[in-house]
Amino acid sequence: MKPKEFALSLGLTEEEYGRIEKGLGREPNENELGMFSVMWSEHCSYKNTRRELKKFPTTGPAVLVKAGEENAGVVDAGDGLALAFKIESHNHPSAVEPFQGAATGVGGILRDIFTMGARPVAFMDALRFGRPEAKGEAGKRTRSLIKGVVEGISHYGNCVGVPTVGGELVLDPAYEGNPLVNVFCLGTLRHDQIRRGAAKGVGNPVFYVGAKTGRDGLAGAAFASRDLTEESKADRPAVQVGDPFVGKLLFEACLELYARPDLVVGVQDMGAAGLTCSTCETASRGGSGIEIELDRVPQRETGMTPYETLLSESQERMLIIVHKGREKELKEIFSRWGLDAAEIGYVTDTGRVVVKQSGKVVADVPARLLADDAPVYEREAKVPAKLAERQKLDLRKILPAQPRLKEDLLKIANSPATGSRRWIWNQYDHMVGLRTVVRPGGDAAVLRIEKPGGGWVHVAMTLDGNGRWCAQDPREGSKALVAEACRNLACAGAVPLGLTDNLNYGNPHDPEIFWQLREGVEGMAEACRAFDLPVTGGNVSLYNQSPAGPIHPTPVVGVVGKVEEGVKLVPGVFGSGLGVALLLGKSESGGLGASLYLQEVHGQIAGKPAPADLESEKRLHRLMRSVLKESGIRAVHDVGEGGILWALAEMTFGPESAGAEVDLPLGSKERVEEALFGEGGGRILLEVDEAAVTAIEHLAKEAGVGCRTIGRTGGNVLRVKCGGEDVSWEVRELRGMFEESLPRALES
Amino acid sequence: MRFAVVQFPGSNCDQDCVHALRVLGQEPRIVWHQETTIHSDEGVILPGGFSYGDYLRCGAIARFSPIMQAVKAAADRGQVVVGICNGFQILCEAGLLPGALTRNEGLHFRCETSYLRVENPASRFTSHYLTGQTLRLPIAHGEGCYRAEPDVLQALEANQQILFRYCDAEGRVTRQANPNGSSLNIAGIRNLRGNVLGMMPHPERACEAEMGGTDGRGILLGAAGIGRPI
Amino acid sequence: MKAIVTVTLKPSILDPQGEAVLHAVQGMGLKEVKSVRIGKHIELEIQGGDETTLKKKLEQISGELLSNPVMENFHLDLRTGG
Amino acid sequence: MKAIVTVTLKPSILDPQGEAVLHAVQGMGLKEVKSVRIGKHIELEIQGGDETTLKKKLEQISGELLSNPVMENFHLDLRTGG
Ligand SMILES: Nc1ncnc2c1ncn2[C@@H]1O[C@H](COP(=O)(O)OP(=O)(O)O)[C@@H](O)[C@H]1O
Ligand SMILES: [Mg+2]
Repeated sequence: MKPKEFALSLGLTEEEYGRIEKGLGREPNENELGMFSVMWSEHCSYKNTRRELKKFPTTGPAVLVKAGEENAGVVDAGDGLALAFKIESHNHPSAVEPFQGAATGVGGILRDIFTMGARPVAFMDALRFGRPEAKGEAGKRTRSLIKGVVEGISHYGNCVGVPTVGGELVLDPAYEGNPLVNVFCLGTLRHDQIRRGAAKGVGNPVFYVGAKTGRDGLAGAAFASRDLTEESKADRPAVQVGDPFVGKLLFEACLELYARPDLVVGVQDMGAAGLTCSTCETASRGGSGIEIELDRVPQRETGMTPYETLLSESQERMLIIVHKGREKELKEIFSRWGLDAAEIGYVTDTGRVVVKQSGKVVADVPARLLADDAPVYEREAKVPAKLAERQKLDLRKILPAQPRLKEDLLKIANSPATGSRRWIWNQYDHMVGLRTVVRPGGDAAVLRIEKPGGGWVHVAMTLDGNGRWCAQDPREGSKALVAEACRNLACAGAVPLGLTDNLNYGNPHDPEIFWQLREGVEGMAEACRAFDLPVTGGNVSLYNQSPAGPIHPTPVVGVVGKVEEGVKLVPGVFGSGLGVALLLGKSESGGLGASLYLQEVHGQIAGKPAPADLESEKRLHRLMRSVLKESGIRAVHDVGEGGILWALAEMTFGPESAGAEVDLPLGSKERVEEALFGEGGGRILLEVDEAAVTAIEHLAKEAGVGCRTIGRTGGNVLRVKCGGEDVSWEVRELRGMFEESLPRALES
Repeated sequence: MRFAVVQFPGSNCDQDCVHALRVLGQEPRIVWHQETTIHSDEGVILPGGFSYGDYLRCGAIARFSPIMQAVKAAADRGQVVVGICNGFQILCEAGLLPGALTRNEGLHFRCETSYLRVENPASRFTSHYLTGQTLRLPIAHGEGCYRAEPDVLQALEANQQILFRYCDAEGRVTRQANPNGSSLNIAGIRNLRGNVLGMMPHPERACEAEMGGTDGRGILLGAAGIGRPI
Repeated sequence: MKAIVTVTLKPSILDPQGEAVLHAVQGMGLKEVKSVRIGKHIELEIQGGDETTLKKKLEQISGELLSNPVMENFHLDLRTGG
Repeated sequence: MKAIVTVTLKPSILDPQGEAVLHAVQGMGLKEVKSVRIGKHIELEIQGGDETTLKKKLEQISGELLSNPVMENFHLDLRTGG
């Protein structure tokens, strides 16, 4: 095959081929084309999205390592403590092999974090699938996907001893053909421990450490060649198998290595595009070159070609550059941990990545050309033709003449879409490490992190996404989910420090999809600016579609914040004894557009989500943090999907199963269903001691935020009055449904 | 007495044990699995985690680590040895405790708070508690289902070697309260001599109020010979 | 009748479990062992039914349920009168 | 040379995973399957060494490492020229 034909077969375009030829000044060989095909793929180069990502605010006083600079962003948490965090997707691998796909997703994000010099201390996972209770093959497939993915995350996360402290699970037919598995990892380090992925210092040795290289991951999109396809398909696995045991040894060994003063020059994990990506990125960042000899790469299989070795995506491997003369120390540490460490090359000043096998050059490419000079495309964007139609909402056609609140709430309580996620997080070790102060199940997870000088900093984190909102209005939906994430942190008394995002969309060549993406990015960017929240990194996952169509546009955000001094953390559920129920923030519901209520109770996705009022959100969050410094606060929970009624119901699902009796506001033109199930943000529910009410009212008044006493807590019934309706539910009945709906759906 | 906390490749509760012991005023020593010495004045903790990835069977490979010779010798000399979670599995594999830990009956890993009934306070490990007292301790394991031949189970009962059983919040030892299907709801046992303890729940995760409770303190203190010695 | 289904990993799929056991075995002095691969041995007891239909059904179940075709191979062994 | 060690659970030990597979198999229409037990199939590649010594060593390792005598049986199958 001619080089050009080969390039096209790898998915490069004619124009891209021309660019490669020009950059090299000659015809590329097959190995080089293989390298370009992965490095210039969307996954590594962001060629379709880079212009959009530039719209995010990325700077701020707390930012220590900016988005795009290194493997993960790093923010300052005060007292010399820094936090590295990032989110990563493993959607397609998980669709093929849910257990290994999800497990290797965890391993991948773990490496991104400890590459920065940080000790990984927490995972969170954002998962999206079809409906497990669906009939026939679809439901069966979804159930096995859910079980496999959760087991895979549990397998890897538990084994490496990093707790999985939170996440989300969304069940919606839109993800039936294409599940989403996004994993977030947080690590902690001192400012002076931050590591860079740059190859510097001519003559410094380049080490390969960790697991051996096999043909893993080669059958991916980038794989195609006449010579190679002649071999049997059987030994060309697209499925990468993770080894969490080696993953754990690898990060312990790396952390031990970093602790040696002046030893390490640069580190880079080998993720997508393995050796190719790690050599050209480190060389490009260091403004240097790298020469490696493939014969020295530890190999698991025999007879691997240079092409295979360069593009293998075997897991649990790193590239480490150390100062010349310190080789022995590195080898000693890795051998103590029972890991391979091979000196495969050295740093040069040529600006080129030169790859040899048995002394013969098999690839010679300018590092920058490979790592940074991928083409950037401006994709066409078009408002979806059917959007206006979908955004229409005529409640008179949907809602019954007489409200059926009693049944409505039971339907929601009984749906696996809203049920307790205990089935998931019980399978994750969420306590290992002795840092988890607020465990899964609440608005945000809280970890205590030891300060360099002793004492604790409390760090709150949350993952949020809402494909339904974003499908109906990608811009407002994206704004609202950033607001929701920040509100979740506020409920833990935390000030947000940074945001990482995972942009999950369909095929960007479809202008309607690209429009969703652009709107989403712009909405998120606007919200981030409003909250002074820098985007410190993220991931883009495109082409999420199946023959049945694209997924909902699904940006997922992970926000990390620091709990303010003086805050007392409180649960999200009512305690025992009698208290007062308060509603902070808006008294309007925001309406039923794009609501969970319409989807779960009336089987429809229609209308637009309530627009986020970012200024009033900010005031509310500030107020919430100061309220949490008061005494007498018993429980806090924000209003989100399912509206105020579902938020109240969730608050009754504590160990005490304590109920409440409340009188809820009804807007002048609202139907009672809107008032109770509308998902507009900007609202937080509180349970407080009687004695605390005055002080809170005072604070709220000062802050310019609404504060309304809506009733009392206690008893074993949830009783709600609104617009002349007066309905009660047995807490135990609701709670039983809530606890059982997901496990039952998975067993069906 | 000082504790040696053994670190196998894949251990991941070793630092948690060290932290908990420090909270209790102890200064333990971390011992790498390739070392071969346990001092005669030391107690040993085999911590939780996934030694050698828990591949093959939990604890099966760790049992052959160089340090295990020394641990056996220490146990034979009557020194205290505590195996928590993966450590319990290793002790069974090594034959320092009878029986075996198998896959949870429900087939899932379970991380949650469990309730334990103290069965026999006449042991150094339970000397801080009363008979029938209910403790809240976290569990986090996929293979914690204790199995042994009927005669072994009988002997455990007869010799009061069962120290903890899973129970409900009211202290009732029921099938429902059993998180993993363990025979006789066994959560923790000691050897006949009384110096070796194996338990699936994590006392080190229950030594600080901020972590959700302090019911685990007595076990570690008792093991260290502090407080109400017998 | 008895069916024994042996499920093994495809040759180039990484077997972390096998690797760990290999190290342990070598560490115990068996340096001659060069590789260890671990698979599943599944025994099914069968009563009644027509052998040809059963065999077809078992083949299907071995490929769909007992093994994962993207990474595993299986071997089905039917033993009558076992 | 190749050694195949088959590790099976002792009959008296419950096999919850086997039970789960049994239900799934029956659910897929194979009502004739009355019980499922899951064991391990371990393949060791061996190079060099004296067969008699190896065999003894392998027996020992199968009993001590590869299986747990409290709950498992093993069967060792040595295949020369494999
Ligand atoms: N959606 C996004 N928003 C902001 N930054 C992003 C986004 N996606 C990727 N980035 C940044 O671009 C850089 C390269 O990302 P990526 O290729 O995903 O890293 P990796 O090689 O670890 O997968 C990272 O610093 C990442 O944080
Ligand atoms: Mg990376």
